[in-house]
Amino acid sequence: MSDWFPKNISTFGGDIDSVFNLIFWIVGIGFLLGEVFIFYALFRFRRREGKKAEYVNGDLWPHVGWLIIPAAIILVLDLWIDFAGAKAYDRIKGDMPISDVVVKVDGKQFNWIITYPGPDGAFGTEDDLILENELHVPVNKVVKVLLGSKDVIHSFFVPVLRLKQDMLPGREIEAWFEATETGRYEIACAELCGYGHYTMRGFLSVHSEAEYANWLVERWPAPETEADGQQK
Amino acid sequence: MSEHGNGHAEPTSFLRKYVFSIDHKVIGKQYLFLSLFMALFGGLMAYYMRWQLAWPETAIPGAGWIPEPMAFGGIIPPEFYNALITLHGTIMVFFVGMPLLLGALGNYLVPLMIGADDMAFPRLNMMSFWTITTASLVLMASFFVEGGAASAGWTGYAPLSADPIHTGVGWGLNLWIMALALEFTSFLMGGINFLTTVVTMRVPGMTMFRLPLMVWMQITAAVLFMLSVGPLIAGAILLLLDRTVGTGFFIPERGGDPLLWQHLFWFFGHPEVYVVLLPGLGAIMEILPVFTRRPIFGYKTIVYSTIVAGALSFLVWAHHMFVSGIDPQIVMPFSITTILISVPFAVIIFAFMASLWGGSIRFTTPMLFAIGTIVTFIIGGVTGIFNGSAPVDIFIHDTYFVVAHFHFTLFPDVFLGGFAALYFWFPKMFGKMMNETLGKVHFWWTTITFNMVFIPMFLIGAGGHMRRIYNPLQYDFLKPMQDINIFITWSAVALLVGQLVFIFNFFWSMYRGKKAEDNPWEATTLEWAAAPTPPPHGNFETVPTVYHGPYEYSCPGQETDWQPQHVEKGSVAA
Amino acid sequence: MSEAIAMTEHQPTHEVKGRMGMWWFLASEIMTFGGFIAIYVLYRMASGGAWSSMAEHVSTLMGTINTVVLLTSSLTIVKAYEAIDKQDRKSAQRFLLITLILAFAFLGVKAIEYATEISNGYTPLTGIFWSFYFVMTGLHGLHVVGGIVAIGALYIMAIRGTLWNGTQKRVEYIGLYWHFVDIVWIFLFPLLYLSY
Amino acid sequence: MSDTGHAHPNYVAIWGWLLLLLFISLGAVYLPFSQGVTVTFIFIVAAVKACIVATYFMHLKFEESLVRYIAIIPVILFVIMTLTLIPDIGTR
Repeated sequence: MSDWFPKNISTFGGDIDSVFNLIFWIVGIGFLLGEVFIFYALFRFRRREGKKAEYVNGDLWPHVGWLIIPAAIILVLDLWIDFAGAKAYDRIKGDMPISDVVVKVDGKQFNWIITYPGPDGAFGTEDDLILENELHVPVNKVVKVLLGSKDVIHSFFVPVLRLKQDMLPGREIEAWFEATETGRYEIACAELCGYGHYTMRGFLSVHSEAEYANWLVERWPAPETEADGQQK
Repeated sequence: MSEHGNGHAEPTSFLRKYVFSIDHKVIGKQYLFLSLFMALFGGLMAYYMRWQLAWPETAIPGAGWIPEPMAFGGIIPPEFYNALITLHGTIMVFFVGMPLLLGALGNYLVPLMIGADDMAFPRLNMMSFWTITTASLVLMASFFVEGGAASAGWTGYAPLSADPIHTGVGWGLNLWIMALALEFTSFLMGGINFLTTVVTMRVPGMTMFRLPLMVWMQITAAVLFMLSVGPLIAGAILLLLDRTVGTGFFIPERGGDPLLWQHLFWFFGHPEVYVVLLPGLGAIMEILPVFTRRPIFGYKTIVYSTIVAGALSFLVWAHHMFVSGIDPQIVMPFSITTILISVPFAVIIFAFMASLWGGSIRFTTPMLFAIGTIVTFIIGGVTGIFNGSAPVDIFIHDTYFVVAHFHFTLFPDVFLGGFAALYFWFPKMFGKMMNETLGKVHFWWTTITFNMVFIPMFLIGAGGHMRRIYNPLQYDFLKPMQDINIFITWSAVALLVGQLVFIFNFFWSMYRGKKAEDNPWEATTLEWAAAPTPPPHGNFETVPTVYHGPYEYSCPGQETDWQPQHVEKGSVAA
Repeated sequence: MSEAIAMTEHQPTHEVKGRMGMWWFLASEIMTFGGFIAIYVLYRMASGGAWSSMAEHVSTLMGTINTVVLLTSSLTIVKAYEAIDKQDRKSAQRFLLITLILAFAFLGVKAIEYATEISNGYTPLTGIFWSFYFVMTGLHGLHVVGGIVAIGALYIMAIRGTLWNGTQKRVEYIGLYWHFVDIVWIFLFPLLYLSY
Repeated sequence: MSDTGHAHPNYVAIWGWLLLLLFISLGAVYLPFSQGVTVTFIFIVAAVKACIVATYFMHLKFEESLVRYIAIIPVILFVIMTLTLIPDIGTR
């Protein structure tokens, strides 16, 4: 079913997709077995003349067979899913990898305010660059996004990156991604934020390294051409 | 001054008998009509939303009557769309699901099933009905105040809901909060009543483990509701003060914390899902034994599973908030409890399967709906695993995958289960049989179109289609899915139109239906076996005594294949 | 005693139903006040001590007086219940009256307190501590008002002599409610008046 | 003659204990302990007071077990809720 997913261009997107597929196969097979069983039972035990239903007398062993063993199987499968999920989750939300680029993204009714720290690597200084709805990042680099909001709760959702994170006013939440393909992709708001919620569309431009360097030079024509913000 | 069991005399005036009645059967029917009436509104709103999603910003057929500024010649603006999503959710959960399954079925059935002549507090019962009626009026009135109705989603996340400047909605949202508060009050009164009734008014011999499972489900639901709603009432008071007085409990600039509202909402919201779910499953548990002609499999196991699920439901709420910025440390524990909650529900489903096996199944309309509920509910159950897995939820949170998932749990439960219950208990309630042919047409039409609406939603959800989007054509990556959106809309129209069959059948049968016998389904529980049809004021002519469990069908060595609870079994042949 | 057995089987008297209903009601009330207290505690933790400067301005003296008043009223209503149990109508009536007076005294002190604070410029909008202070004590005050209505009704019934035809058990249920209001105050007092 | 089926404890003595505890917690505020210790102490005292009221004035001591569960389960739930929210709200 993950064929339906949008293209994945993020390093951790594959982890999410594979957990999805794992769950899909586990519950898909379980679901089919269950439904086939129900329809078979309905057919086989339909009402027929002269055939009386079997009484349930509450013996232990039928209980074990019908309820306890299947429930135990479900429990084992649950734990399997949990462990697979925990692994993927830890990769995404656990320790953050060392980032090459830091960008601040703030939600505002109904725009994305994207702030680059500039060559000095610090926010709130004069060389900050503020863009609306345009996020530019280099390919194959770890990008740290600092998510915040100016008014209500928004949600930073980049389908191709499998990245979604709510942005809360009054807090700064860190997220990261590493894009593996260049191109221009859409950013969407995933949390209802008012009447213009549906118009809150932004763009993620993933540049090749050379292109990104050019882009930086265009923005900051100063002598310093080092990739911005050598931070960790 | 009698709040006494059979103390109150039968009223004679019209007002006392049908309007301000304190008879639990009349109140149950009042709840039924209220919930069906509100369901019409909820359905109409769904239709407007679906049309807007399929053909954005075009005039919606049948929306021309909506006055400005809600709609302009049938074209709805985003503000009104947001009001529709908010009110659709609120109405369907709080004003259809709960009144139908707890209010109507609970009120009508619980006293009859335990052999009581009425609820423990009949006047309180009447008050709870009129409170929710007031709440419904307040909610509908909120459309007509300046600024329009609440438009912050049925979850009302702060600070969008906490300050009118964010939405432009003024009193509409205040009224929404008040309507919810009244609704909560109503069901708190109802919950106190149910629990007290079941604890104190069972007939002799009706031990807790001889209660029909419906009663177990009702009281578990009541306990869950009463224990979970308190913090949200506190939160709602604070939210209302934020909006009206100008305090800042949920507004970060004034020292508040918007995340707290989400915690309070979902601390209530998750148990609330089971509050709605359990009575629907309870109806299925009553119907299955009757039409398989064998006892339900694993009665006690079902009861214990329900209690375990109920207890666990208090420990899973943060799974609604995996991407909302909560501490990652608490995400995995919640993910684990969430996925574990599938175990008790799986046990209940396995018990249903085992109950079918070895039965002698009669495919009547209620039975068809019951089976339909189980078959579709399984889809809702298994798709919950996807949402419960924290990494997967990062992607599918707030997409149509979630929308499809919860409609696959609540629709089978509230509507398919509710229809099963109505077709099943209609003869007892109104003394007439419903038409079987129309019922079967209704069943097939409803289940098929329902699946046509919501299965494609899983696909577009997996494609990343966000929920609560006014116009999906804004996004390039959603444009290829527009054909599916149109398909969903046509299916939804078909689903809604199909309900006319039910409405016709319901009213036609009430007047023209075949007269029902006391126990047309040959059932064993007290409401069928011991009470006349329809039950008189006071329910039972003589107080029944209960001798065995509720589902004694096809007992070996008995003459008939059903032994009513109040009739002692004959000598069992060795 | 045989009546007691019969009622648990089928025909419950008021007593069992009323007490059970009241306890279920209190359970939901515990969760509501618990919600308020939880929110308050969490916010106060998050503020990192910044509230202490605001909390200094509440009147611990009046809070203490009110605690004593409420604790005493709890005593008097339970004495009323005891008196009813012992068929002592006269002292039951007297204890109800004392409870009622104490409840009014509580509201009176509260009113003075509110007036002083507001005139000193501490309103619900002064800061989040004061918002909590007014909301929580206000809601508690509303519960006291509700208690006054209920106890007042009982007292009027006692004067008229209608409290004794099987309805005297209501003193017990209202008493349960009143003790609950007392318990809420037992927690509000250190939360609002002592933790600075 | 009593028809409640349980004895009445000496309510005035209990009231005395409650007042004593009240003044102990008042006095604790003026003792030279750190704020954490004081706050912990006065809340323990408050919990004890609440338990005394519930046990004797609300006669939980004489009630059947169901009523005790009705009283205790909400308290447990609300404590669980508060503790769970500490990482999110309490230490934001």
